[in-house]
Amino acid sequence: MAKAASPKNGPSRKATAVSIESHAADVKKVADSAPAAPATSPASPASPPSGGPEAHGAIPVLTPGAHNPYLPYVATVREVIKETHNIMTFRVTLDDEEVWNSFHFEPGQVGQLSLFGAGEATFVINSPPTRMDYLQFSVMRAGEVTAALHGLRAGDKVGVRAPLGNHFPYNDMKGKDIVLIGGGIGMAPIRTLLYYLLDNRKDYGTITLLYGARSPQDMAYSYELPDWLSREDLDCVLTIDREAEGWEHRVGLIPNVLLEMNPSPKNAVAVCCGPPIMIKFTMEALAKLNFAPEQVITTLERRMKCGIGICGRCNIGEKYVCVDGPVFTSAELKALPNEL
Amino acid sequence: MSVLIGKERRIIGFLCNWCSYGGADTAGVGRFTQPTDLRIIRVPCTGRINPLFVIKSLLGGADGVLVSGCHPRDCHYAEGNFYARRRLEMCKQLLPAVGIDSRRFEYTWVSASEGQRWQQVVTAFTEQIHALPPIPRIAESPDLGVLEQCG
Amino acid sequence: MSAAKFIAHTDVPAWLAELAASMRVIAPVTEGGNVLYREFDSATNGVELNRKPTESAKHVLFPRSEALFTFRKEPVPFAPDSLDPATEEDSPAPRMTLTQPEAPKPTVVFGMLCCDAGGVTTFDPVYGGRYQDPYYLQKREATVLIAKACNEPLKTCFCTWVGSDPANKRDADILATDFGNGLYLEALTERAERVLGSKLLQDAPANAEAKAEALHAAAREAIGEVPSLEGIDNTLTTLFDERDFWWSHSAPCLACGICTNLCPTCHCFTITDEKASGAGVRLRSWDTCMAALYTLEASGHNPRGQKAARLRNRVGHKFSYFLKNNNGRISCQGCGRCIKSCPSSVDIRRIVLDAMKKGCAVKEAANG
Amino acid sequence: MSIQAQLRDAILKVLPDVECVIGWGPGPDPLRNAPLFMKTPDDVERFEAGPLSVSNLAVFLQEYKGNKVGIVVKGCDSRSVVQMLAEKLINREDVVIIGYPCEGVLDAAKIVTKLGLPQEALEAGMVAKLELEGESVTVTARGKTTELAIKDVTATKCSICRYPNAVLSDEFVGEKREGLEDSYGDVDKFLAMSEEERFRFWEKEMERCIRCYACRNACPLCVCKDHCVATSRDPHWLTQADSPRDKLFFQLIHATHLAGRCTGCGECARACPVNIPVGLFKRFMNRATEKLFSFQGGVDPEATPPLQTFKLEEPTIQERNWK
Repeated sequence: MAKAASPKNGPSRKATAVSIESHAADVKKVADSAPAAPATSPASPASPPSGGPEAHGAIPVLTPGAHNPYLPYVATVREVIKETHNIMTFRVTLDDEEVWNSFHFEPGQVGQLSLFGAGEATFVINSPPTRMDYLQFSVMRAGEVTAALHGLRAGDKVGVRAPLGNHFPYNDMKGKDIVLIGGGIGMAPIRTLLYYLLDNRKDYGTITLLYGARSPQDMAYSYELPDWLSREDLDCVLTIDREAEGWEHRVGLIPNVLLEMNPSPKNAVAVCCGPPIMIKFTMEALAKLNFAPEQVITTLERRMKCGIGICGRCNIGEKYVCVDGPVFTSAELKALPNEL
Repeated sequence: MSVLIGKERRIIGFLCNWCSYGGADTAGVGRFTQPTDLRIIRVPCTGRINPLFVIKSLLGGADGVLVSGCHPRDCHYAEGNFYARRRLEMCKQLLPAVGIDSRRFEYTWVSASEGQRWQQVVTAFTEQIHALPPIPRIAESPDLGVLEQCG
Repeated sequence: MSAAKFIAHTDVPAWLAELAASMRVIAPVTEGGNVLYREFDSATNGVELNRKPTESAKHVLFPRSEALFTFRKEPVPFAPDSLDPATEEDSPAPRMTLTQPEAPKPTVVFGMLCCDAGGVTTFDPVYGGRYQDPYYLQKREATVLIAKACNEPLKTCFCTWVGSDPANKRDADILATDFGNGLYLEALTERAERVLGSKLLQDAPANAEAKAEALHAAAREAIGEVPSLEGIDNTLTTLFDERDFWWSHSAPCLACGICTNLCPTCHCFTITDEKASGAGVRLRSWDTCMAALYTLEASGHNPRGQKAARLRNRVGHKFSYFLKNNNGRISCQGCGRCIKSCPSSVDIRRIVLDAMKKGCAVKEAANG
Repeated sequence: MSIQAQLRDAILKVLPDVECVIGWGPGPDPLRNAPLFMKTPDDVERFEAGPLSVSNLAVFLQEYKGNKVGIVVKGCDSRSVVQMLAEKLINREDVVIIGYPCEGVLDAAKIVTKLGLPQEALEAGMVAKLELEGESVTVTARGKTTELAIKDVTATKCSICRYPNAVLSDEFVGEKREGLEDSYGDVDKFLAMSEEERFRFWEKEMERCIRCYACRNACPLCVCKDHCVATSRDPHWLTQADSPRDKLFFQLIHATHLAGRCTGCGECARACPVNIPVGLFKRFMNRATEKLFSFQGGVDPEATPPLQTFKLEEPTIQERNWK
């Protein structure tokens, strides 16, 4: 499919001769001096990902000049899992074998999943890059595109534009104790990171997971919970908002449960994803627990269309959530205009 | 498929579920001969019909639009067709402003038992549309060309 | 770079007709009382160089809507064997074919305003930055821009405030200056050569450069005093949370999209799918940050639900965010269309000047 | 005392009781006023009312729902307010209406034409100075000064204005003026074109529509605004393609949504940056509303809009006879 980006229609090398007066020219030079990536592996970044802070968001993941960044990979839905009454999980593989075999992404990066005719929407790839049997997207039914996606069945064709955006700074997190906090559908990005950390277990200190949902029925990935709870190398705490029959775990809002758990900020990093209101209060709880803003990482959600920093709508000040995010530290967010 | 390929016009009928759809059915059961140009869309009530259904059909290439519902005072929902009458008449009055012949749109009332009347209405309306030239097509963006090919 | 040329006004239609043989020629023409950049029609020859076009020329490189690709679901070939449910699993899955549009035609935009050419160079780093947008860049490469030096700025013009000029040589491929009897053409880039081969073009008269310079200076003069916008980017950041400032400036705003649609530098778009049975198209079309739907998330949350927040973002983007990402260049080109066509007379100059004034006051208060 | 001075006094009287008073003040060029939101007596100093007070300020009222505001209205603007009251879009106790007799507002395009300079050499923005005195307006453009009679350069809607005085007001200053006749001559004139001509006319006009939706946002009675079907995907009435068809369809959506509600303020057409006469659709609807239901929008705040009610028998509606 990616071959559809034929030399005739794809952006010619000449196109880069356009006079541009901006810092972007530096990025371009890097891309130009790098060996032209084959059109079939647009996912290879221009420079190897380090996961360090300097690379944080600066990697042009779709190599400029090699691929039309608006053209999705055609992919096939392999498996559909009904997680909750409004969340479904889709496991997809890219149809072009060459592309699929060389496909690479980083934990926390997102993809534009599209149903041809209904449109595109942004979701985090919530399977880890260490397990490449499929790419997994969990979709909460909210708008027109998600409603259409909920009609998908195994074997259906979808479009995937990925990977996009920055990723969790997993290199910076090495050797540290990790506190993962996921609320509702916000567990999706946490899941990616969780599996990535577990698959590279020796690089990290203790790993604590706090996963909360409104009720047991609202808990996605319920089939994986027994494993998470029983693992020796993971401290998994589950909570729901209100008492429910047969619930053996914690009851209470995430920020309150977090305060009860009282994780130490010493040599620790907290990663927190969820609805805006949960993030707001969890950030406050983490501050109370003496986590510095640099130690707190979160992901932002914005309405996105292009996913590549051009269409304009996801900006917060001069930053674009789609390319400069979605992963931000609390310290980075504090430097941005107050427009969340 | 009709035997009139090439001669047939595209006419869309919005029929209320309780009266006119039944009337059309009655006409069918009674084996009354009818022109085949009409494509029927069943709606719960003429009160459900947004005048934009009519306008979108006409701008989209339908040669005629026929709305039919319960007779006034017979509405299944008591007053849906009373509101519809006012709305649809206003819609008809707007068509000349766009340069669309207002005869391309009619609304009427046919009850479930009036198979004969249904036959009359459809026949008269189809003849009326055939007496007019095909509806003018308005320019569309070439970007949508692929949709046109699919029909 | 080729030498400067001159063409008599009377020869212009013939020249454009010549070019139209092998290129798409876009020129300002009168339509319904407006001047619009449209495809030149050699039958009517109606090029209008004395009035200011109502809209910018950005649609030449960034059409109001364009197909990103079309998609078509290829039917599965009929195989009688596969009717057996046991073997259905093995039958080939339907394929989805994506087709990209044709490469753009060579194009020349004749007689565009310098502010409109400036708009194009503000698009360049956006569409050719971290990611390369092939749709824009291919059209950009295929297009020659002939700007005409502005000789009569309007009351709403303020290009000199924002680092541009009625006759700037930074943005277009050719700068044309109206000498009354014809146009003096200065080639500014190599692309210019693609359109300067005509026999209708004469060598420029001897004193042309000085004459053009005098005309340019007069136009510059006509815009009047240039206020300093030094530090406007940080000033706007400082004012971000000044609710009253943004509320009062946005009060008359109707939240329509006139300003963004007419603006030569507004580049935002949306992407939507249209489909009929097994095929369809993914469209990109202009969008406007002044609309609430622009940022409305599926959850119902809207980070810019208030029109004050949206106006703040538009002004902020032009006079602050863009600068921070592009070496201090103000994105606004001072064409004044958003002022001239605003039904509510919202004046971006006043907002920016007020911000400068207010910013000083806020800083002083902080220091004192 | 001039009308403007009397209005200032009326505004100052109202000011302490309201969040702000919406009126007009100096605009960015001499040809027009801009909306002015007055909160302090100093703001009132900048207030202007007269032939330049073109915009219909009623469009802002819904934003203030729940907060008391004052508004200065011309006759046509007052009808928008009345219609909004009739539809309960605003509360009567939230709005203080200050009315005056309007002598008509200027149409910038007409001034430009009348000035006698070559049309193509003139832009509205080139007018350097404009002075109003009595029945005349003196305009300076390109160093030339011309005196024009106001009545020759007023907006077309003013020459057929039935209600020059505010139809509803809490404060009214000045002498009431006589209303004029409106026989919908523009509608008849348009109908003199053939059907095909009318259809192609709109096709051509819509080609240059830029989909800015200023026609919608300038309309005081367009209530969906932020949730308009024009850009929504659910419902999905329109594509976002640059198609005359979609653009025309939007105008018809606007017109049908205003059926039996439009007060004919003309702001949709005035706001259009590319001069598409979109008001004509509403004129057709308004004439039909008068003919069928003897109703004019925005005259009686107690009236029920005709499409929100019905009669068992509709003597004015001529139904098709199928016999």
